[in-house]
Amino acid sequence: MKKKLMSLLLAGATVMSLVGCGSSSGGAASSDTSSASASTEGAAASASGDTVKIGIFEPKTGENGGGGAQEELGIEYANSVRPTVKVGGKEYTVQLDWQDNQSDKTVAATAAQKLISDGVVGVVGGYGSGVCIAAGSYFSDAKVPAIGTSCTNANVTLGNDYYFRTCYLDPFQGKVMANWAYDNGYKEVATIDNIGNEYTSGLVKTFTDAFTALGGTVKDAETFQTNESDFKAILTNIKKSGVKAVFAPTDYLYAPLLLNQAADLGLSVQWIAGDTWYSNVLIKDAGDNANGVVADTFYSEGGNADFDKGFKAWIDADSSRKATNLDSDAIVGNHAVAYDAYMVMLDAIESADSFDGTKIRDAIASMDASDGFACGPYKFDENGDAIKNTSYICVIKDGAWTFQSEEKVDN
Amino acid sequence: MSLSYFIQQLLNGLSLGGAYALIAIGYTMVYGILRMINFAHGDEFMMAGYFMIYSIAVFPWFISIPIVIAATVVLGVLIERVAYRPLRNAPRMSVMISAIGVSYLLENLANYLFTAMPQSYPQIPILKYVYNFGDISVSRVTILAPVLTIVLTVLLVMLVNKTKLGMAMRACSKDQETAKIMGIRVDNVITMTFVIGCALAAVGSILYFTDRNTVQPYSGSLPGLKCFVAAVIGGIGNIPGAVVGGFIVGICQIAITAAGYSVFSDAFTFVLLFIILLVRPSGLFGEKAVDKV
Amino acid sequence: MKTSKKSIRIIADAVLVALVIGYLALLQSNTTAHSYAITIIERSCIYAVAAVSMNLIIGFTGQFSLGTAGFMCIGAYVTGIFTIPVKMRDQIYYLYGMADCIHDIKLPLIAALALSALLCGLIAAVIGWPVLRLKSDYLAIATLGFSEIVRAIFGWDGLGKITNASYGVSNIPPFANIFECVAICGVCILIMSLLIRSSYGRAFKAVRDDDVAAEAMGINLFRTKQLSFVVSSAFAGVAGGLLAVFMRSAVTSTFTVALTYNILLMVVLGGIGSVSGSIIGAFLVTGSQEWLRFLDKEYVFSDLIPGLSGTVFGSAQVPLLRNGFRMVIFSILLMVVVLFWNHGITGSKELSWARIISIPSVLRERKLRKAEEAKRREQEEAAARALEKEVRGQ
Amino acid sequence: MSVQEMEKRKDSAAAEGVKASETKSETAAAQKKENVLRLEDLTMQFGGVVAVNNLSLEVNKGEIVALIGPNGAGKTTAFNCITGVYQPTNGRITFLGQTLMEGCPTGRAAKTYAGEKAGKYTKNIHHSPDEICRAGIARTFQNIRLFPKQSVFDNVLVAKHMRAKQNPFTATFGLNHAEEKRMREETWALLKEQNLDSYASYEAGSLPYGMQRRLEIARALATDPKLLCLDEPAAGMNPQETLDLSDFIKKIRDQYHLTILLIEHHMNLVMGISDRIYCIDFGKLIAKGTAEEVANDPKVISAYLGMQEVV
Repeated sequence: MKKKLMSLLLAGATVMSLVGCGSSSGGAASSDTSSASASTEGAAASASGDTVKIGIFEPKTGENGGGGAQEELGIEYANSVRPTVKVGGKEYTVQLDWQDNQSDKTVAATAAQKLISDGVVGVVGGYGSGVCIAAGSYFSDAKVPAIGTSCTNANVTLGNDYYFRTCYLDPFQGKVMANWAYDNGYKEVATIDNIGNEYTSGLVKTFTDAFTALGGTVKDAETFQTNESDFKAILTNIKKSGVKAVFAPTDYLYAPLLLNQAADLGLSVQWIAGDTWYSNVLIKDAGDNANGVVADTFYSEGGNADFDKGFKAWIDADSSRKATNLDSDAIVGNHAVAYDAYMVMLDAIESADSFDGTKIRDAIASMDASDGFACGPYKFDENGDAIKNTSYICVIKDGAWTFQSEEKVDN
Repeated sequence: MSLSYFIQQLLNGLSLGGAYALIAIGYTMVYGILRMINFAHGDEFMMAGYFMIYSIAVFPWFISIPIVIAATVVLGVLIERVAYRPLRNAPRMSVMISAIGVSYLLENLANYLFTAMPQSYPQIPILKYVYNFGDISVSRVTILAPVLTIVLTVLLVMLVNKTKLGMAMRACSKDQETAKIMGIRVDNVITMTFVIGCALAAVGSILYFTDRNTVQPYSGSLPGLKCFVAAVIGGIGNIPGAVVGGFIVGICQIAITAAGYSVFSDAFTFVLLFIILLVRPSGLFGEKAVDKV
Repeated sequence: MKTSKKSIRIIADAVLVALVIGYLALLQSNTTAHSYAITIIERSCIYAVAAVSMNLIIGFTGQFSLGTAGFMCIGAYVTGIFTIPVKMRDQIYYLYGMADCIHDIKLPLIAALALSALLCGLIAAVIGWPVLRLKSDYLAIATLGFSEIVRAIFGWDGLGKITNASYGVSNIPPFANIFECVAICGVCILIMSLLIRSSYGRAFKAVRDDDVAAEAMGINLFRTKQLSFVVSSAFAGVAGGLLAVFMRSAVTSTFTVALTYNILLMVVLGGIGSVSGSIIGAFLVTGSQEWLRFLDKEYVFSDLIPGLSGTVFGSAQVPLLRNGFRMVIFSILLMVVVLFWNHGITGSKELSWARIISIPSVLRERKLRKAEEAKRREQEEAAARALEKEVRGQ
Repeated sequence: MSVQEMEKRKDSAAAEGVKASETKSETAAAQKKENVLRLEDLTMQFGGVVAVNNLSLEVNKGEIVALIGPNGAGKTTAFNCITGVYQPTNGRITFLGQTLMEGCPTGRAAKTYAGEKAGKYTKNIHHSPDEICRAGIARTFQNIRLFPKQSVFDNVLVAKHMRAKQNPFTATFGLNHAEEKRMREETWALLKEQNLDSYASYEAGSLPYGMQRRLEIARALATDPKLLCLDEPAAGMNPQETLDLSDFIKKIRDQYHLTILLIEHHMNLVMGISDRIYCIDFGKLIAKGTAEEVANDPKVISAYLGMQEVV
């Protein structure tokens, strides 16, 4: 009996895998034909019929799944605002091709190649510098331009002609936070670094450089490993050092842990973080302990009234969207940069008037546009980074993010 | 190094060690009787964390705690029935692979059911009350963890040494075949072992996660391995040994992290394992075994 | 008779190899269009090397070592460090600066892989000395621990000048073409299977089946286990190096316990103690993890069955399909195999043409045997009933 | 290869010489024979239990010597000391003049030592079972230990591994072609001699019990031993099979110029084939001599009768 059940199950599995196989080979075939048509027509790289594919390279799962979800909302909204693109006088419907990079560098490579073989004309995303660095060379090899959303590590675009980004960089962000800390009277701080996380380590390094240049001292530099959940030992060390402020630009999932465990240990300091902490999850998970946390962000609600209004209406129109946004219609920086990345891509395709990767790339590189963005204008430097000099400092007050100040630093 | 700093770190270590000790007991008991590493034990502990999140959404905490314990016990017994019992006479490697498979399944299941996002663990006010002694602040759960661990261990040792069930357990760990002949229902004894192990893991999970605030699908795997190491350090099959091992592992981990070598906080546990296996393969309190040819 | 059979086998092998090469050439002819297929094949091949190397120690020598991920980590870093272009190095090591002594050393891929293998082999020889004396379950936990220690060492910022800590090395040059990857993997697997078929391979199996008897046959237990462990680890290192080239980066977070479990899944699914099984397992697991991606997507019924879009039913969610479901299916499959079909796909025997051809007859035989068994049982039962009657009657 | 063969030839020639010069073995004559195995004051203690106590024993070239004794007398423990599974607590084992094992109680064992002749031996020499097998002592097991899932042929072939001239590199890349061929041919020859060749491709575990015994002995022979130790070879056999076995043992002794040490319960078998018999009880030697001498020894009788009501 057991054996029979077993063989049934296996048969089922085989059939499923065969079906999957069939469908995947079907997909390959269709991309074959599209590439064949591309070679004959020479115009459209991968636009078949009336649609054109744009790849979305975001983490849906893994440690950065939450951030990825918010950026997806931004992109989906942008897509709903501008569902078509005009090339050669013809309207093409933009089809979004989602690939989950699972916040994992190994999967990132596969996801990138899947996008390439799906024949996307450009890629938007993603959240987290590590996965973008891992995927970057695949995009450049295939000559598919990519626009990063909130991957702030310098190495994403450095040496990669096809990667751009709409957010600012860690050195900038580090300087902003160092300035803020120093200006607000914190001359001695502690830092918390997540070893192995490009984003955190890059920020801690640039912050430390900038902060010591200003004349402050980093009294205690603590580190922890990815997936750590017990911060009591390092928090006790910080408590011993007697600093009044802690710079902890970790991935947001560590934020509530740090805050709550600090409260347990009676450690009351000013928490300073990077853009990742600017998330509503933090307020939900850390409750009262989150009050007073300072973080910077790419965009603060109120910066662009049109965008705010449209986005809120779009979020409120669908309960599942709202659920993804943690049952609120609050706007965070990731929504805005993701929205902008999509818009930049479409603008570039239209100005290149082609689906050819190299042409689109050149169009992005020479772009200088200011309309239709959430936090524009956009102009890219020789590395492919958006030239930005403004960051928004926000603080959690009474259980909500509130805008505090605008910091400008010239690179 | 000031005294208050030292005490604070020691308390951190003891509370972590307490939770580890409770999980390590489960490993040591199962190993003692079945001679297998229950790789899934760490994940049962993780599932207990999720059970708490979902039960506290409906019930007050004093009802939730028994529910969590009961649910974890049911899960553990179910795993034993489905994944281990059919392999009772199979080679040891198959059983171990089965255990790894269950661990893999539980992690993926948690990933599927509860998403990979870390979920915040309910803060039970009565456990989170913070005491302040001068420079030292301690939450109640930090103090409770080692105390509760020791009380439960004493009770468990009494159960093993004084009761009929305990006698049956000891008999089974010595020789299952003979125990069977003596009229002991080996399967029932094994089930009881899993019941006790899982109940303690559930208690351990409450202590551990209350201190750490979040649960995610993989938060059980590494602590699980460490707790097995703790059991080996104490001498596998020896309950007080597992507790001592748990405290050693917990305190070492805190000490390493506090010293600034957080990179090695997990690895050091395994370094300890290597040392103990080289110097005293039977653990601190274990008995030496002689092989028969 | 014998020779003709042999020549048929050779022809069949040749045809198979030709087909594979032809297919690969087809893929290589348009890498952009086929990049996804190329990815899957390269990844499968690399995992096949890792799976065969794990099978060598677990399946053929009976030592339950779970250190594969650790050795892969070493191999990945070594290969990565020595193959990244010199001019990229300062950029990659921007946090620590690369140590001068290795800064300008760039090796060809093969040399870097050989170096990884050598280093992994050496390390395996050193740690094998204490570890291989342990019983199976201690061995498992100790090797798992070893791989965590390796991860910690490579992630340690103290060695940042060499390893770039856990930020890992990136921008590793990719494979020149799909043949390079497949050929290297093929050679690795070939070497391992030759070893398994040699006198030493027989000694491995003897140790696996009964270590006391093997020792009494003059087989040095420790040296045999060590040989297997060293070779297995060296090839795990090569697999790690290949994986690094494939991913174009090497980071410690890739080489967790989960990777070891994943490879174990391939070994178990394919058949413990079978090289061909491991290869099939690697391809099946890697391939179907991609094919079954549709399980991870949410669908409403109208997406799947056209014509339902207007109805209430059409807008309902297809139950169960949600992110993560694919992996649940996988783990259930693993459990099913472990519990009910513990031989895996090929069992402990190698797949051969003769075996493939004989599948129908074997199945028929099995059916016959089952029928016979049922008949016999029936007879026995009848006899028992008769006896019972007799006893009752008395 | 040729060197080895020459050695073998020399050995066999020597053995034949010995045999030719002596008449059928008698106890007195045995003294003159070349000594193969010698146990001196062998003591093995597990915790508080002295399993083997002060056992001295000699086996000479070409002899069949039996070690008998009631259940739990320590026979297998003595065997395991000889074959390197245990390190003796006290005493010495020499094989062809070479000290294989020597033990003296040290550490905690010294305090609790309950055997005799403490202090006579001062060294701890240990050889692992494989080294002992390499030296020329092959053994079988009380409960047959074949590799049940492997073929009969492979079971024997694996025993050839030890003496093959190869290294992992040459073996992997087939550079030891001649050696591999020799191993296979020798294995075939051995299987033919033992009438097992028709079962060569069978799984060893599927053979009938008696044949498994024969296979185990064949496997032991494949290691080219000088001394063959048989641990209860007749266990589980019926009288006819036992009779066959005693012929078989004699035959292989002559054919392979072996010396044989066996442990056995079956008195018929032991009495029929043994040149000399040692009887132990509770680890101690209680009688030695020819079959007749031992069979009539009152201590032996009481040891057996004391243990069992019916012999």
